[in-house]
Amino acid sequence: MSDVLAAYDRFLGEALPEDYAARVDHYRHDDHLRTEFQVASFEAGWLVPDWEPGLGGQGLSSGDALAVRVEGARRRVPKIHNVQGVGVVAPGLRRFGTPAQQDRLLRPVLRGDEWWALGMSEPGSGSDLASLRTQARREGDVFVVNGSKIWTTQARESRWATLYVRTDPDAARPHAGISCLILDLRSPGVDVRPIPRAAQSVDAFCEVFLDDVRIPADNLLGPLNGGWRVASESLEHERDMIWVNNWVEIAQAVEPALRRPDLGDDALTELGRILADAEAVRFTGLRTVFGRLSGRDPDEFFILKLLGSEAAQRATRFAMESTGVDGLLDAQLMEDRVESLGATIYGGTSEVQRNIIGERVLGLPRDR
Amino acid sequence: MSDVLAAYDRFLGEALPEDYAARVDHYRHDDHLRTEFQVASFEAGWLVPDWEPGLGGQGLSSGDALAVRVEGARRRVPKIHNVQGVGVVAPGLRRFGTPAQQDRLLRPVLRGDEWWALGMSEPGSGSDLASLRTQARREGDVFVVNGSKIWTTQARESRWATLYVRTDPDAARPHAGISCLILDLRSPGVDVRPIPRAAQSVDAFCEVFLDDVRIPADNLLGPLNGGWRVASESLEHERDMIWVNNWVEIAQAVEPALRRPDLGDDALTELGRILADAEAVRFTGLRTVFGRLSGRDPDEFFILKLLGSEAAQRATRFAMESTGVDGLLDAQLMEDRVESLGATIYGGTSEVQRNIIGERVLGLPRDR
Amino acid sequence: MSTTTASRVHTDPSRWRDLVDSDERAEFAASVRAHLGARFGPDAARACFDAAQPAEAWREIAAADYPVIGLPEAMGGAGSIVDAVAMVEAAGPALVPLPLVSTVTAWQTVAHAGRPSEGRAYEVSSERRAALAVVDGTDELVVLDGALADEVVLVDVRGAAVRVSVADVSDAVTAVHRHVDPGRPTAVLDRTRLSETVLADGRTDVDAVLAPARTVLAADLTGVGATALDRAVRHALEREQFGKRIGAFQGIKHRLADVYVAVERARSLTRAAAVALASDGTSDLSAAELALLAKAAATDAAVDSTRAYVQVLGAMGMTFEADAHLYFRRAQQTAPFLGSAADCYRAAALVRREDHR
Amino acid sequence: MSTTTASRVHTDPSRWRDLVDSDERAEFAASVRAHLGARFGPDAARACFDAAQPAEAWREIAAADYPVIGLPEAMGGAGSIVDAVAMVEAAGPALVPLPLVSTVTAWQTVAHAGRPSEGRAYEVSSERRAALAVVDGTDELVVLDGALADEVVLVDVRGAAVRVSVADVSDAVTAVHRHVDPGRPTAVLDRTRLSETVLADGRTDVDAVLAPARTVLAADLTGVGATALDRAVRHALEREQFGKRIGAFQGIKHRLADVYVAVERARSLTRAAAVALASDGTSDLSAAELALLAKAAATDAAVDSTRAYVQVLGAMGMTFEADAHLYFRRAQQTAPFLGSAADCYRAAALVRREDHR
Repeated sequence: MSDVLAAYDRFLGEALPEDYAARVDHYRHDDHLRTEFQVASFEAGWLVPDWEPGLGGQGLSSGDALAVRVEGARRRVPKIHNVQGVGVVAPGLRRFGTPAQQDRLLRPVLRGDEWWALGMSEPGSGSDLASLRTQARREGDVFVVNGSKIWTTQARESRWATLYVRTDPDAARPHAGISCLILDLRSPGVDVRPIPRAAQSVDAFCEVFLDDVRIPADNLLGPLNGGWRVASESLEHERDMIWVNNWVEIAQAVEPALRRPDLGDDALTELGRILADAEAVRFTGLRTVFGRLSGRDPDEFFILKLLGSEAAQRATRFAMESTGVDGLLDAQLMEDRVESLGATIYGGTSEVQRNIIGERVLGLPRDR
Repeated sequence: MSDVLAAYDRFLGEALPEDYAARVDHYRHDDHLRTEFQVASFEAGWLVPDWEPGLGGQGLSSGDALAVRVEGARRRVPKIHNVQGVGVVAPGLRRFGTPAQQDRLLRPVLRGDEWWALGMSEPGSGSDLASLRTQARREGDVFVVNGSKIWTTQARESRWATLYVRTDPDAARPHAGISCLILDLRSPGVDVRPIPRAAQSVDAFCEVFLDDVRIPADNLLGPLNGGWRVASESLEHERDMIWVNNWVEIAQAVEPALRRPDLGDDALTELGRILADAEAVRFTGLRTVFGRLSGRDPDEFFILKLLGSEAAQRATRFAMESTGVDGLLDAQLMEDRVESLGATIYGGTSEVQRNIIGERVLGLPRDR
Repeated sequence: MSTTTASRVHTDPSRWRDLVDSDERAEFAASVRAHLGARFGPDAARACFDAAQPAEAWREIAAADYPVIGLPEAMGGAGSIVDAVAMVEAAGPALVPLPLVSTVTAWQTVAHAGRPSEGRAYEVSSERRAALAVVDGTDELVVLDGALADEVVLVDVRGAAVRVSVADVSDAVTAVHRHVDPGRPTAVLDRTRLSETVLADGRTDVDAVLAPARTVLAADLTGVGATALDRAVRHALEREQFGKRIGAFQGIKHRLADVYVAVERARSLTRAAAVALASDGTSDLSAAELALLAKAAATDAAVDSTRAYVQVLGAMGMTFEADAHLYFRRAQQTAPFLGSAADCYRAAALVRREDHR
Repeated sequence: MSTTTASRVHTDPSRWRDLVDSDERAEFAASVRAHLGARFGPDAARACFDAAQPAEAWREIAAADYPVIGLPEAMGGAGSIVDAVAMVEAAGPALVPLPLVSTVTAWQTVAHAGRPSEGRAYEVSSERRAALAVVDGTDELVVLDGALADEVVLVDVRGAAVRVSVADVSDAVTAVHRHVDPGRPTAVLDRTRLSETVLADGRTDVDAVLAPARTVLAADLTGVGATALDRAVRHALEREQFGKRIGAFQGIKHRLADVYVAVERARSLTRAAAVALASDGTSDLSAAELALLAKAAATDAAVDSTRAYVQVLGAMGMTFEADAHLYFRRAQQTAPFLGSAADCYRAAALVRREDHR
């Protein structure tokens, strides 16, 4: 065992209840434990291990940090509640924030004391920022914002949002006129309305309406009209987290089937196919990591979302169908099944992923 | 048993060798038997049973004629050699031919004495007639034709071809300026070159080059500039033949598997899926027949090509893969497998079929 | 594909004429669709998440005599199982939150189960709601749509002979699971609390006994799949992205075309199974095999079509207010009963292999 | 997914660093691709339809020492099986019409089969061509690429213990089937004519013994699949229909994107299996399982990619002069050996279930 993983193992021994492994399904969604574990991880430097001490890390190499992440996912450590806070907002603040912004905001988001929402999608526009219509006009020391956002996860529980707005309507390219503002969700003129969801397990989305909301100019994150870069570089930090979690999720969905001695041949074949998907996600993910370490930007990165999300959906289908009518008696199976329908939609649908692969990787012509 | 099928049964008893059913794989490709059987079917009125006596029929109702066709396919009667002659050219001649043309040409094509090729596709254009470039200009009593055709089945063995040519380059719509000429393939200026094929079982295609070929104006089939109608109405006659043959082919490809007691569960599941495809082809085909009989033009007709050809390909794959390495010792399995790759290409690729279903049946917008 | 004279005669296509609706049956199906669509539909299904099933509305279903359509006159019905299948398929869009389909499966099973062993005729009435249970090894019976059932028809496949019996449900329900589809919940019955009357026990071919019920479930799933496709197409015609209607993109267009093929494949097999059942063993394929193929194909079609419906809607498809999840839930709830798609395909191959010998 | 410390430690990703080629290995693979591509390629494969395999060209393969790459020094080799896999994958585009892959499968099997039972070291030379035969119930051995083999390695799985032996082929070939892929024919050997020397017989896990050979076949199939994709993409960039390049249509674009996913999925699993074999049992997944997953995934990828290549070419793809059928034939010829895709997926699930206990 590497020293790092040994140390992480000791940390988990202290931070988690003794029977955690045995009762992981119970503990994993325990809100109190989740909060405590995030704080403990932050203090001990295991939250973002490759960051510096004081920011939830301990300056590990990116390889060691990945090892910790993989190990945490595999042992199913308690889920971070406000995952986009740690995974997207914190890297954005660290990369683009002013000293004052970092001083005020980084520690609370990393500890989970203050939650964040991502204000990106809008009604009628896809996840593509280029078509966003929410406007911000400068009035002295403030931006005055009008518009609305949709599919905003956890907006109701959050204190802050990274709000992407159009600050230059006349920019030559639509991407160029966008800025990122830090929105205090308690500001006057902000109206947050939850969108009822198709199942408990589905992400809790909201619509956010913005009516003459005044945001101090100091709350600009990154350069004026540089929002597109802020968005893409913030999201980049999440990329390994996504496939690591995907790998574990797929494998876990079919785990109960591995305990059943009575599976027929065709269920076993399908099970093997899903195991192949899961391991292909892992080893392709590792190929992209090692590729980046040797200074390349590997094409195979682009299959991870498509393969991972389609496989996750296939795995929950298998989990439900391979149990026959008894599968209808276990509510969690259906929750997982419905949730997995979103996997091929959120963050770029499978259709969009196939376009990306076809055009960016294979070099086929665009057609839009 | 209906009287008609009883009579057909008696005919087959006389026209086929006694051990035909037992040795069908041997007899079915026996060229001499194929020729004799076609002539016998023509004389006895079983070739096109719903046509009049003297033209290979006996004036049966279309329902009874279909019953005969289904029964013949199921008993795997010898294949017609020049299938497009009977299936496409003869109906076209009967519908559009002048008395002189019918007198000269119908009997030989139905008896198989003279073979026909279909001169439709051209290099660089798909199966869509609208883009064809072969030109015919009128000079007195003849059309002078220049251009070339490709994917012309059996052109080398044929005496005649229905040649689709552009007779009015200035027509408002590209479909409108096309005519059908009857080409004597022995005419000066005709050069037929076979295209080597990927396997024995693949259709024997040719390219046909036309260099100042002079075709008598009397050889115009149908109205001048009415070629599009000639083509579509001639092809229509084949439509039931195609799904009937498909149904039988799919079922036959998996028949050896039905004789094996050792198939595993997952092979059985796949076998069941292919049986479902085969029967769905049959019952959907019958739905379209009965639908037309009650005066409708059923939408479900448009699934037959896509379902049938994809299922045929799946069936040959199953036949080969379910026999493991032993499948490599049987040359016919690979011949069938390669041949089935063409099923999803010829006569409109699966991609084109999906467009047709999406646009004509579901009413989705065109995008070309 | 055997070539004996006995099997040959039955390829005569005219025997399958009922694959296509007569004008009369088409009108009937249209009236069912209009009636149930207006009375129930997605909003009624959604209401079941917060409240009980609208049990009182059964009166209207009974008044229309839907439950007895296609039953023999001796049982109080009229028409054939082809009519029942047309009715059930037409009910698909309405997501009826009452045990209509379960009642039809139960009574069609009785109607086709053969002569009553005790010589008793069995009469049914549209007022009574029923469900079907397959007994194969445990006394805990998992029953589709059984929460409101008054009686349960049991098909016991444990012995060499298949036994069909009926019992009042009364207090045998030990659990009701509403989380998949609260408009059609799963009930768990304790068989030891049932007092059964045997209706037939002379049959040995379980797939033949279950053929009517499988055919009815296939019709239900086909109806759900067809509805989901219809609604996905409508959305694809309205919603624009990158400056054009999303239905113009082949990514969407080709997927919906494949769903159309799946739905028509299921419909053809389901109708064929019903025609084979109605014509009482004179077809060239056994009703047992056709019903297995139909149930398998319809399960595939319904699950794939409703999944595509969610996908075409995008993030909207994951919301409670969009109807997509309601159809998906209905498909998912019905899918596993009487054998998964894989189970049914496999069993059909075994039936064909047996017939082939 | 067990959480014992023993398995936990091995998730350490750094153990998998060899998944990505070092500069040195990448250069080596590029040189193999260039050398074999120039020397053989589709025209050489096509020539085998009319003439025998170019047996004399083996000299050049032997001179480059490809057959012994990745074998232990004791056997006369250098490097690890990861190098052999990189070489075999790089040979994919060339459709080598000689028993290179079969030789590598045979000798890699020997290299990983454990200590020789009789204490004899086994030395190989690049001049000799070999093939692999699995014995499981009959003396008629169906051998991939065995027509030109000088010796055959036999893996006998019939008893409780797996036995690995080697024999001169001499006159044991009873038939050669060239109809699927004349550049890589199937040979039938009569085992009773072989005089075998036992190399190892202490192993009981057949999937572990076959893991190196499965990994090498997976590399071959991945190379063929990747090549077919590459060529299909090139065609889709050139050919126009309805006024645009056909690669712009999502019908084509999305299909090729799915093929790309299949190829990379196969490549990742194949490399992982090789790394697991090279690291000698210190990974968290057994090489036996990974090799099964790799062989299954690569079979899927090769068959699907070559089929898509034919389809994208349209009618042209069905001609002898187009290269598509050559790659399709190569994939189809290799696919069934050491287990079909379904067989391998199923066996992998069983291995995982066993490890899970």
